[in-house]
Amino acid sequence: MMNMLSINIFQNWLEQTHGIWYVLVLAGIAAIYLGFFAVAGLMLVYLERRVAGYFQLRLGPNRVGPWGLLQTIADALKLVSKEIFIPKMADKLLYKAGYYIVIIAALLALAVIPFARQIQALDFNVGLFFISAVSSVGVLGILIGAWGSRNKYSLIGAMRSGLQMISYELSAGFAIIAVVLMAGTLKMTGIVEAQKHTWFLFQGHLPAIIAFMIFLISGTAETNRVPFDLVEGESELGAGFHTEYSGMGFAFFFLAEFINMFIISALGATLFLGGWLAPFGITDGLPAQWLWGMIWFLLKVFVLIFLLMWFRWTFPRIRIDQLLTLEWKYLLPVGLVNTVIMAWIVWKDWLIHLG
Amino acid sequence: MTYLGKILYGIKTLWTGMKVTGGYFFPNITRKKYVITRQYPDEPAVVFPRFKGEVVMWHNENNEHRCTGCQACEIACPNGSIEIIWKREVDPETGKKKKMIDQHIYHLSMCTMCSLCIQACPTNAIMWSTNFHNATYDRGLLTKVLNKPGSKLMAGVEE
Amino acid sequence: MEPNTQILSTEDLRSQEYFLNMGPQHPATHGVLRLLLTMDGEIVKNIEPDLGYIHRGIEKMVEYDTYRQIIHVTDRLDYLSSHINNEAVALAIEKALEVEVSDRIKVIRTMMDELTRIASHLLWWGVMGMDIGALTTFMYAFRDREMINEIMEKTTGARLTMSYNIPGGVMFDLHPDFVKDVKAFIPHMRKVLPEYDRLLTGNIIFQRRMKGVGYLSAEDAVSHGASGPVARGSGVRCDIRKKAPYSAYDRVKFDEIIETGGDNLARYQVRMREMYESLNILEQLVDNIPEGPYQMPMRTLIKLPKGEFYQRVETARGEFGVFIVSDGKKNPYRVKFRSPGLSNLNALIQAGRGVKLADLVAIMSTFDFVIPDIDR
Amino acid sequence: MTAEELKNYLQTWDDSLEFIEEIPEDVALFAALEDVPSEWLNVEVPLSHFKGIMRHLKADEKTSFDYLFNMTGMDWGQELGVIYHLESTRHGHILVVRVRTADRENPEIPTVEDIWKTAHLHEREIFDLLGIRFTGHSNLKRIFLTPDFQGHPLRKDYEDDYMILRK
Repeated sequence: MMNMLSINIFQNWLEQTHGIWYVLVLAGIAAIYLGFFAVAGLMLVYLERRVAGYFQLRLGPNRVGPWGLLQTIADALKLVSKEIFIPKMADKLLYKAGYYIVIIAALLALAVIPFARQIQALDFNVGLFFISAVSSVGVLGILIGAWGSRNKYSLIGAMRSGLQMISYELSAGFAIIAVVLMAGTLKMTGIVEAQKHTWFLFQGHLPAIIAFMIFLISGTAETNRVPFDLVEGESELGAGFHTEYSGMGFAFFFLAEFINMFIISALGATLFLGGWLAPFGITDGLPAQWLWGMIWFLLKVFVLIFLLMWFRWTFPRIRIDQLLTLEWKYLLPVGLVNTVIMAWIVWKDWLIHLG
Repeated sequence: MTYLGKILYGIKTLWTGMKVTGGYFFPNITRKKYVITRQYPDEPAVVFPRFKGEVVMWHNENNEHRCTGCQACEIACPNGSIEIIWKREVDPETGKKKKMIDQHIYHLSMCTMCSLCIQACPTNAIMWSTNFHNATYDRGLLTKVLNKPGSKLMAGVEE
Repeated sequence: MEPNTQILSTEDLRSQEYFLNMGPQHPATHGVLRLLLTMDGEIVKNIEPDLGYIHRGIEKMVEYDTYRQIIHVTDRLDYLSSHINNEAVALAIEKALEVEVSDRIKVIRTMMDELTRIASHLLWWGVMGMDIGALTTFMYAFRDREMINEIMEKTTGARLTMSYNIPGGVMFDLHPDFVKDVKAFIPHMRKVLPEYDRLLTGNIIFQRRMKGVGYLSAEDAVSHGASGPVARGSGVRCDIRKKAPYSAYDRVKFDEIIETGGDNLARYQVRMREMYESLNILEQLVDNIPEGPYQMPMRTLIKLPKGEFYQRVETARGEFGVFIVSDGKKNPYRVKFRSPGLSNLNALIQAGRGVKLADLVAIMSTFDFVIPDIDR
Repeated sequence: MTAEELKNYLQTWDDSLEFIEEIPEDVALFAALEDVPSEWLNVEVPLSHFKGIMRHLKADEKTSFDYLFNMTGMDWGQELGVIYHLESTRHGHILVVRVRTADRENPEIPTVEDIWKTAHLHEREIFDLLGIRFTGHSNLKRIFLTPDFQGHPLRKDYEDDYMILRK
């Protein structure tokens, strides 16, 4: 009853301030957004499997639909039809809350990613801060999901996840700060616009390249991918934190992982590779600028995603203490020094401006 | 090694590994140059003539086989996969009673493909077939009778 | 309430120890090995193996088999060195009957041994990469292993459990393509082995995961009965091919690979370098396979004289021994298979104490267990 | 050392070891088994002095058998026993030692786990399959079969209802 009431109040407030149509349009946009990312996540899974296939001298999925494009849809259907299994000794509330938190955190971060000029759900002045805040919520879902499922392997995985997330947020933050120093704003569109003439990767030359590498490494770590997939570590922990999940619970975790990969790549493309801007402005005069923007943006994102996949299918997994050594002894000091150098460069205006 | 040297060395080794996988990946996108997948039902499986698929009994065009029913294969078999049911029948030519096989039963489900029965056979009646499509839904179907119905012993084998 | 003035030591901060069941269904145990781990956080305090999930009672079973029938059972012990296991039984029977086999048989057996060893090490390399997270190694190793499998299939008719040896020879003669295929295989292998090194061995993450992990001293290795690459990685000379040469190993030149590191990297390097040595052996033999019979005349029903016969061979995993006690009948009185796996497992308990869980997985993969070999 | 030299050397032990006086006159310390055709020296040691002899076989500089490469539990019909295959990694010679006990109900043999650590699992295996108790073993439990399993399958008098009868 209380819930109903509070929802009503919220609804009334929305209707009074903005009108019913505004609410409906918002809801429609949200639905399109979610649908788009569900499909995009599935396509990313397909892409991953294809790329893995070619790396491993295989073909990858090629039977369902043209070029096997429908393979992951078929897999998703299979997962939906599976029995939802809750372990007898599990803490049911936490067990179920786990995957919702993970998927919601992943989807929330999508809100501030600019796909093209004007194509962005939310553009507010602390967009970058929002992303780094929201993306660290996901680990909470992993932790309580693993705790709730009462499995020692899950718990080991979740503990590793917490450790990893706390550590690597720092160096990712320093890499982002290097960009913020150049852009002078936390607003996502502002950052892209600041790269009008030169991408930050080239504008900030050496420190920006170092920041980009740190960002890629800590981004890989935050998405729990090889070489930092200790959280799942299938040869050590079975499946890590989602050992006990089946059906859609597992699918949510899986989808969240891929959406997180998309977010990290999108963030990298926005911060370092000029977001939706065309290289050298080659498509600037053409009509349908929003479409070109999206094409360039997605292209850059896919290059980064491919890089992450290349890492994944080449490297062995790192050990937990080496993970911390890498962060605290290498990435963090380098990131700190790099930030100082970057500040110096910005202060002296030694940035490279082409055009 | 210095601090920076370590970092550079690490990046170098990682890049060396990435070059190997990348060297396979990029030719694979366009030409599928190194792809080793054999897409089985579309492309036929490569089976070599000596492949040990299942034991079969050779029959000629007159539905005659070479098995005399001596049970050497049954004794040689370590798993009891072969059972021979034999009967005494009157030989139409000589008119004498004679030991002949009724059914040469072969349990494929128990066979370990050790070739001992084929080594043991004095008349080369049984041999390997390269057939490997042996999956069934019913385990009973894996028990086979090797001699075809109505078949008889080839003349001149017993000498 | 009194404030707690006692100074806490790091021992007081230790968390509670707990048990972790590793296996029988665990991706890193490669089969149904079950290890009961006593853990402190991520650190393995104690390992207790719980075996028998694939115990088939082979030693009892073969007491009811004739000597010819024993051989195909040994395929199912260490299925990755099935040919070498077969050979051990065949050699033991030949030793008991004092049969001298022809040179051709010896050379065929030796070449098959070495092909089996390379195949086994290739599979180990691929799976080892997977164990520490590099999934691509598996496919690369299997691509090359496939060539060996096809050579095997052409000659013996099977890819894994070949049952190719019989007392007094081999089942079939070599396939006409054998020499050609082996000659094509050797240069291919010499080309891809450096590639493996580039992909995995030199990788800094791999080096960090391997170096200094899972140390096993030479004394411990001997005392625990470790053999094969595990002991040689600790600097113990234990290659049966050198110590007690069988088949054609006394006529080929090869080095016994010794690494003195005693850690994961040493064991890894032993296997990688052994593949080169196996290629050397193959190269020496492939051009001069002598003519001669491929089976010696033997009685159909073999009866061994009364006595005890022991034959040691070097499989890909270590020393494999067949101990036949005969009372003169057609069935053996008692057969004991000395498997390398069980003794190496003993050494794992030593080497895996006090490491992290992820390291235990890496150590297990450098020990290269085949579970049916441990359980028998 | 060759098998012959080893045999001669072991016979000199008869009067050099301190535990020797406990042996009755009619029991030989090493009964070399001539009837077993083998390339290695086969000896049998009395159960009463087994542990001391085994310890000495490893400790003695001349023999220094440090590698126990095989342990076989045996059921000789009347007696149970164990055959040890010992090798010296230093000298390269091999000795086959056997010990037997006539007690079928409660057979006990001292453990050699503290001399060669490899015996830990091998002794558990022999206990499991033949029922020989190794006194002093640190963790003597069944290893392959379930804890509630009845009987010891490798014994010759073991009968199993499910065993397939052969023709």
